[in-house]
Amino acid sequence: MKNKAEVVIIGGGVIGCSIAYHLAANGMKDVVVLEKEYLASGATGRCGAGVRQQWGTEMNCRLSSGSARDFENMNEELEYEGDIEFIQGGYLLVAYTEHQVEQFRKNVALQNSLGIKSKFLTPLEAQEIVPHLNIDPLLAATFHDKDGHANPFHVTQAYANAARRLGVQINTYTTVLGIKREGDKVTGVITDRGEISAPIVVNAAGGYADVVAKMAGVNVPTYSERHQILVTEPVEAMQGPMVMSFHHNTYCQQTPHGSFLMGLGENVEPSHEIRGSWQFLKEMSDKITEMLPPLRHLRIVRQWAGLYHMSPDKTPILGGTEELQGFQMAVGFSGHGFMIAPMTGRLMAANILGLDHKDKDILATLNIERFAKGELFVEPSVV
Amino acid sequence: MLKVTGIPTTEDVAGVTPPIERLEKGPCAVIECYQKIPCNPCATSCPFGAIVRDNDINELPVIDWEICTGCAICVVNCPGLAIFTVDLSKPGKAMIKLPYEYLPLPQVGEIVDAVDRGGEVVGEAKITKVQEGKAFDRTRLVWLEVPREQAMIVRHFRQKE
Amino acid sequence: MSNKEYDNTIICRCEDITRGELHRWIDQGVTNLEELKRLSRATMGPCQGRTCRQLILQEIAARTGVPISEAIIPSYRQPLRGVTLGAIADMKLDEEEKPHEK
Amino acid sequence: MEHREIVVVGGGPAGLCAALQAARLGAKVLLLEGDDRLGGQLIKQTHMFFGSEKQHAGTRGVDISAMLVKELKSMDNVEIRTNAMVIGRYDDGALTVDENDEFKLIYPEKVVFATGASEKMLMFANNDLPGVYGAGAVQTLMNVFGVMPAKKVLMVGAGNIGLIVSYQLMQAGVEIAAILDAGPQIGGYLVHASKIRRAGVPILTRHSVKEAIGTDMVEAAVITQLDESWQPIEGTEKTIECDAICLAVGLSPFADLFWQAGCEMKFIPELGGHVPSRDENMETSIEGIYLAGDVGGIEEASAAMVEGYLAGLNAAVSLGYGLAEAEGLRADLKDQLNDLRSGPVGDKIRSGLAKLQDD
Repeated sequence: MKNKAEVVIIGGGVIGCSIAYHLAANGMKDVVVLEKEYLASGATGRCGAGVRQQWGTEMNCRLSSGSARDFENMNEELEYEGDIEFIQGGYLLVAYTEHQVEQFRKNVALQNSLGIKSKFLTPLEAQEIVPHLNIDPLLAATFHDKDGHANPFHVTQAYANAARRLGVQINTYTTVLGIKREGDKVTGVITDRGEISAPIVVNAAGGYADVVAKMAGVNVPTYSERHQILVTEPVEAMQGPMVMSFHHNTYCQQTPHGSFLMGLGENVEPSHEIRGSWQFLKEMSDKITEMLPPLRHLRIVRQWAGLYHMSPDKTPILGGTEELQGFQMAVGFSGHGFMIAPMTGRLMAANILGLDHKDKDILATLNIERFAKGELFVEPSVV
Repeated sequence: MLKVTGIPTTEDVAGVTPPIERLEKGPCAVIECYQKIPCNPCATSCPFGAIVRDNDINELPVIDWEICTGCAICVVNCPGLAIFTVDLSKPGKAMIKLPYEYLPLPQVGEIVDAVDRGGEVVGEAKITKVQEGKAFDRTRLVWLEVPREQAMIVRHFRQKE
Repeated sequence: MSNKEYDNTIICRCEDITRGELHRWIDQGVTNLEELKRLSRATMGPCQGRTCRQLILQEIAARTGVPISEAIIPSYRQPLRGVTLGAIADMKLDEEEKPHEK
Repeated sequence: MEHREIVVVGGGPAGLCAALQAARLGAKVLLLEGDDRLGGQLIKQTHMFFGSEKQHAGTRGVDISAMLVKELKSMDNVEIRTNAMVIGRYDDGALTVDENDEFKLIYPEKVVFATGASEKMLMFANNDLPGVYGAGAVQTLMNVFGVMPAKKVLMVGAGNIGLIVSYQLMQAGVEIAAILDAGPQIGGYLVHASKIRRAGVPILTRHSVKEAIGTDMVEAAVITQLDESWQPIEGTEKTIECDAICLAVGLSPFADLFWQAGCEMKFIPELGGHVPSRDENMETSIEGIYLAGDVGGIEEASAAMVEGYLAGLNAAVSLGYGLAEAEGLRADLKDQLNDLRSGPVGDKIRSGLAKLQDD
């Protein structure tokens, strides 16, 4: 392991690897990534894998539509020997209350204004897209056919492999124990395998971003909470899009492999706990059999949990902080870090290297200072 | 070698063979148990207390050939089917009782191929008795008559086609 | 066993993973089962690794020289056997036993 | 949602005895068995058991099972449920159960996991051809369902399971082409080996199966000799005709529920793989979770039964039952285990258990 680098990135998830790749692709090759287990072993590898552009804030729409374009070309751009399995089966968002219908109308208008060609649908139109959808209680839906899902593990691997080829050093099974600072400047990282001095340290630690920030003595308003997922046995392809209900706090997709994968936003206390519960199985089963009744015949084969790292406005915190020079953050993705990882990498690299980028205004907006100023961007459309 | 082939060596067998004078007096159990395993039904089933397994059920059984009557209760009670009785009291012949758990059962008077410990046919044998009973718990006791010199060789039989 | 002809031997039946494929992953540096299963789907089929998990652990140990005792063992997730969403939805719970809604 | 005093998971030899002992002391016991019948592997064991009279030596496994089940069924404080498989254990202590396709939740005060072991697989070319069986499956087909699995079987593994299943196949009229074992010596009891050998079946140590041959099902097997480092010796290949290859290459403790519960686990090859740590009373690192039988280390059924009694006893005692007789019973059960394990064939299990104590 190197003992000196220009940039040290803490976290070998999709965010850390994307930033590493984009730094290297823009000429900054003296980069070290530190991962305490293996790549994508944390939140990335446990996530629901969805990639959607139907968001309720401009920031998220822009981050996600830019990222979707990257996903479309990722195998080629990163010269990945595998396949990131990006499939654009669409996202069907379903509304059950007048309030949601109202929000969906606003969202579609916003999305359309930003070039995202989502549509507002009647329940019957929604049922044409997902025939097994229970439309009795349904009021409306929105659909965007360019949404979809990708394989988080392969995406991370693709970024990591490309970064390595450009000279980035990725150290797995390396735990960060502390962050060195001199006054208000960051100077390096202490790991269980030795120290690395570096003028720039990036916190891309996903579910543990709060722990890493604390090591640096930087205050972040983020916290982790457990989100659970279950997967069923594989069956013949029957559901194209991801179905998502903010009313039920659920999402459900059929993977390319044929399994149905579904998750739920539960009412849990902040923690780093990722052990599974039967309560999740129960609540998930109750809701999904109501929303998509024929799925009741499918067998669950596995359940697991991961961490959402929540920010107060459910929108990520990107960029540096006045508290500590050289300390860069890409944290608080609130459950949708995977789908905006490509843009996050591009913007963070541009920011660190002082390069221009047409969407660089996003960084200024999503800076941590927004909390002090009270300029929050509450995302209404998060499970 | 027993541990490689499953066939006891001549030395193994010699170590458990009763004295010829004893066998000439009448049937006597031959315990062909060469490995210390946790097991003692031979000792506990013997109505005469002829078999001792010390205090440790892992010790090899020790039989007192003078007490043994050759009743063969131990033969049908040995979980390893490793006990036989041999009787050399009749001139020229040897009577062997062996445990048998295959079907069909041989008939009394049937001539069968006599088989040694390695599964090889070594001659012929005559079935003189087939015993079964509640206490036998589905293990049959088959009596074979073989030439005297095969008393310690024949340990199985095969019915002719 | 190191012969070439073993390469086509299926090691994970549910997901059709061969020994050769497993070796290619190991040689690329994917040396623990947790990582391997996410990349290759090995052990993630209907039997959930109950047939192949030990074999794969042995194979990794043999190829990397890292003993199984030091291997990273993937979690044994619930449920042990497939159970339908309907069966779970049909379970009746008293009000105080129910999971709390958000 | 049900609340129970003692739940025993698994109705094999260890589970039956755990339930029995706890119930004899007065505890209320729920026995859950995933299969449609009790007895576990016992009901396939048509041979007489080893051990001593306390473990019913000399009695056939299937009859031991019937005796244990009969006593359990006679007790008012025991509830037995079959087709009830425990499929999860959660941090709040809940067990999730799939019972005849119904999903249930049970909260035990104390639980004994006696979930046994699963069969190990072997890698060789075409090992997914129909006709490649695990020994347990062959035993189930034959001895539970009365189905003859094949006409001529190649048995792989000369441990007790390989030897016993070979013998049972022969009793059913199936020919055994040969019994192979990769090791330099026969691993099972030599009395079993001898009775099979004298019936004409070759036992080939330092041999393994290299390939199954056949288009739709097994028609033959290529076997090969192994050198001292367990590698195939080129040029020693032989083709053996057979319509089934039966694998008896060992068992792995089926310890999923302990992993789920978060019990401390250790990898002990002598015990068959990863097993839960436990104290001398069979309690794991998590209070109230006990174990018994093969799930804690692969051993003979006689030892599994004694461990079952011991786990059931301690679970009951921890709830205040049987305090007067506990000490005497416990001492006797520990003596029995020591007796079963004290000889040379107990070397492996003894060293495994010793490693378990090392920290």
